[in-house]
Amino acid sequence: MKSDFDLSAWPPPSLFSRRHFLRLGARLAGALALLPWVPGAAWAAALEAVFKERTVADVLKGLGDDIQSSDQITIVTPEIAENGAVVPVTVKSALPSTTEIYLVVEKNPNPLAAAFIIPDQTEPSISARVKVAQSSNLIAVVKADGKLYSATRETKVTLGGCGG
Amino acid sequence: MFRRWTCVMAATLGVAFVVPLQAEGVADSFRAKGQAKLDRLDQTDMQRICSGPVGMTVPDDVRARLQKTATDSVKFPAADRFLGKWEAGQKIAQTGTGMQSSDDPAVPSGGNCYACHQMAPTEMSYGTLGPSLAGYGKQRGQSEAMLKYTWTRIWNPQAHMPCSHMPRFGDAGILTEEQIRDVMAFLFDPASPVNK
Amino acid sequence: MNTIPRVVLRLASVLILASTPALTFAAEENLFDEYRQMMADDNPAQLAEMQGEEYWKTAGGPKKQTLQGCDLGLGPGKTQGAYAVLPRFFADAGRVMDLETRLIWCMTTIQGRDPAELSGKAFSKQGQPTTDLEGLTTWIAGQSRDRVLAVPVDQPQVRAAFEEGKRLFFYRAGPYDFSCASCHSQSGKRIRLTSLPNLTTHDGAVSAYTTWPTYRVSQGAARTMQWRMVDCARQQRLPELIVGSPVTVSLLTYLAASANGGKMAAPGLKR
Amino acid sequence: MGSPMKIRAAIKDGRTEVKVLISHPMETGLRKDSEGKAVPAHYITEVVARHNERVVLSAIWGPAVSQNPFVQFQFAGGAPGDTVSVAWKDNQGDTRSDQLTLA
Repeated sequence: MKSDFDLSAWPPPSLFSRRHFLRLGARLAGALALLPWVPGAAWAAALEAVFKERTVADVLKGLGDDIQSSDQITIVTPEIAENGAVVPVTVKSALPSTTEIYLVVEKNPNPLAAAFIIPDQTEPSISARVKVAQSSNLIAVVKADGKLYSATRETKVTLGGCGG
Repeated sequence: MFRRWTCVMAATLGVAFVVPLQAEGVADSFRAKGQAKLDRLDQTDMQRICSGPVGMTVPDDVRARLQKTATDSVKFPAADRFLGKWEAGQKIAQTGTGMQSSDDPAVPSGGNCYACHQMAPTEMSYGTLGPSLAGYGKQRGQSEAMLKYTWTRIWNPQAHMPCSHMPRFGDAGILTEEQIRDVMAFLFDPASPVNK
Repeated sequence: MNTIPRVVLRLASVLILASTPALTFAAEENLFDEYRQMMADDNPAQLAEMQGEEYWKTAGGPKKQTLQGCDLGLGPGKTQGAYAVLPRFFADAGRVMDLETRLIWCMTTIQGRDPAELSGKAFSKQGQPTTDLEGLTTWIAGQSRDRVLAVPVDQPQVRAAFEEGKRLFFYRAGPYDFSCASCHSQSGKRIRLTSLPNLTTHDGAVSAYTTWPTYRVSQGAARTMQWRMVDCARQQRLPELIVGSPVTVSLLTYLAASANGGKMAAPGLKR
Repeated sequence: MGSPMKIRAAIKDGRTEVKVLISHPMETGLRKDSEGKAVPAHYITEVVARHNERVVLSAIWGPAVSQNPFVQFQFAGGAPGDTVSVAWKDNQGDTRSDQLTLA
């Protein structure tokens, strides 16, 4: 079995200089100081704090200021999910030079659910499944050509069952 | 227990009797767990009579007996206090746990009304085994007859509809008198979301 | 003489018509179709199937044997199509067995594993790994995908189990007075938003039986028909129904044979 | 070491579509077990997918990713005989890597 977990290739080197990364980096100087030469690990360490944020506003602030809404981002989720434990989501970006995709669930205790880095040769389209604690907006944040964009779609989740 | 039932069923209802498959007896297929002991497999008179297949028939005199037993079981609240707090009733209507082998017997049971009934029109997750109760109090008012009728329907549905599949919430001790008052308020209170 | 369930049905439908304007059940069920379609191709039950296949082929238990000598009714080691002709009578055991009961038998007799443990810990708790029995059952049921169900009701023992299962299906007991029929003898009904199959009709039995085992998204686990029996009994407020017990086999024989002629589509995906 | 992943990949029109199912409880740390005890958080934090040696997707996840996670993506290229590998690491230090050879 291939046991290594080689982070050295994360993320593409171009990401290093991006504004929001520096912003995160500044807030987490300690983490960066420990791992100054592994960009993937630093990105992960910086995001760790954003994953802990409790409100959408703080999550978005953590990802970077100046996020513009864009109709070039498509979010596909069922209008109504039978159970919030598994809600399928596809985020597709038509924005040129898309490098990152973030999934944010507005009403979850920790809204940031997942972050993806999209290398050059990979389509800016990701499907995943997330937990949605209650009917809520799903927000896709996309980084394209160094700038952040977002789109929002509501999904309903239902209660069910015969007993406990 | 099961075998006794099959014999009675065969005798009372004329259902074709088939020799039980397992010589060791069906109750051996269960084990006591938590609050659910093996005596729960024993049938009451009503349960035994109402265990026939779809299309089963029950003689009129047996129906009358079931209805009388159920009617006699109903205990109306002291001092005609039929209505409690609708907010508490709403919670009971939403709660599905209670009396399962996995439930803590110290925790009060829910009524799980939404499993089978529409109630507040704003709650979209409701079942359809029972009739819709949306607007229940608004449509019916709060006459003593209506309060008593509804109390009876909750306490022991067999009184009005023999072999109903709705639990006997009062008679079987699923809900307390206080809880039934709260559910009643959820149905009747003009401020309750049921009547909005 | 009155026909009780019909009376109940009629009264209930009158009440529903009287007090519920414009309810559209069909439309609400369609809402979930979109959800299920988005999931169906990539059913996490496949993870349980992988585990089951590996268990089947790997030597295990105190006797260090694989299950490849296990006869599921079509001959030792034959899994293709086996689920579609179960439950059936097994002469070596002297009784009718469904797949899971048979697997416990094989794991006991061939591998030397403890039947009480296999039955007592048959299902994974939330967040815990898939059990051997769950994996095996999901994989073997998947080996009958697209097969037509043909439970051998011509076997007298199977016929007897069917009749017993049918009777148990209507048996009301416990503080809530529930039988299986309380929830599963009317068509087009729901509990909360979940559709309830009418298991007393052929179509209802087919829609239910052919889609189990199933991945339950609310539990994050592949669940089997034995689990369904045991958990329905819990929700009926009955004592614990024992995995592989005669009552489970009889009920499953009734359900499976009622679905005869339907096409297997397991593993399914449910809420 | 976790349980095996289910990786599927298909080459189509010069692209390779990859679907991954991972066996993992993805515990949030907020759930209580049947005895009422809190179940500790246990979730995948990092995922890397490679086409041969080249990284084609990397991800950081929180506990809100569903149990038994699924992820699907497409990359340009891919030829029969190439490998697609996926590795994950969780917050308890467990890791797992699986790969398949493109057909």
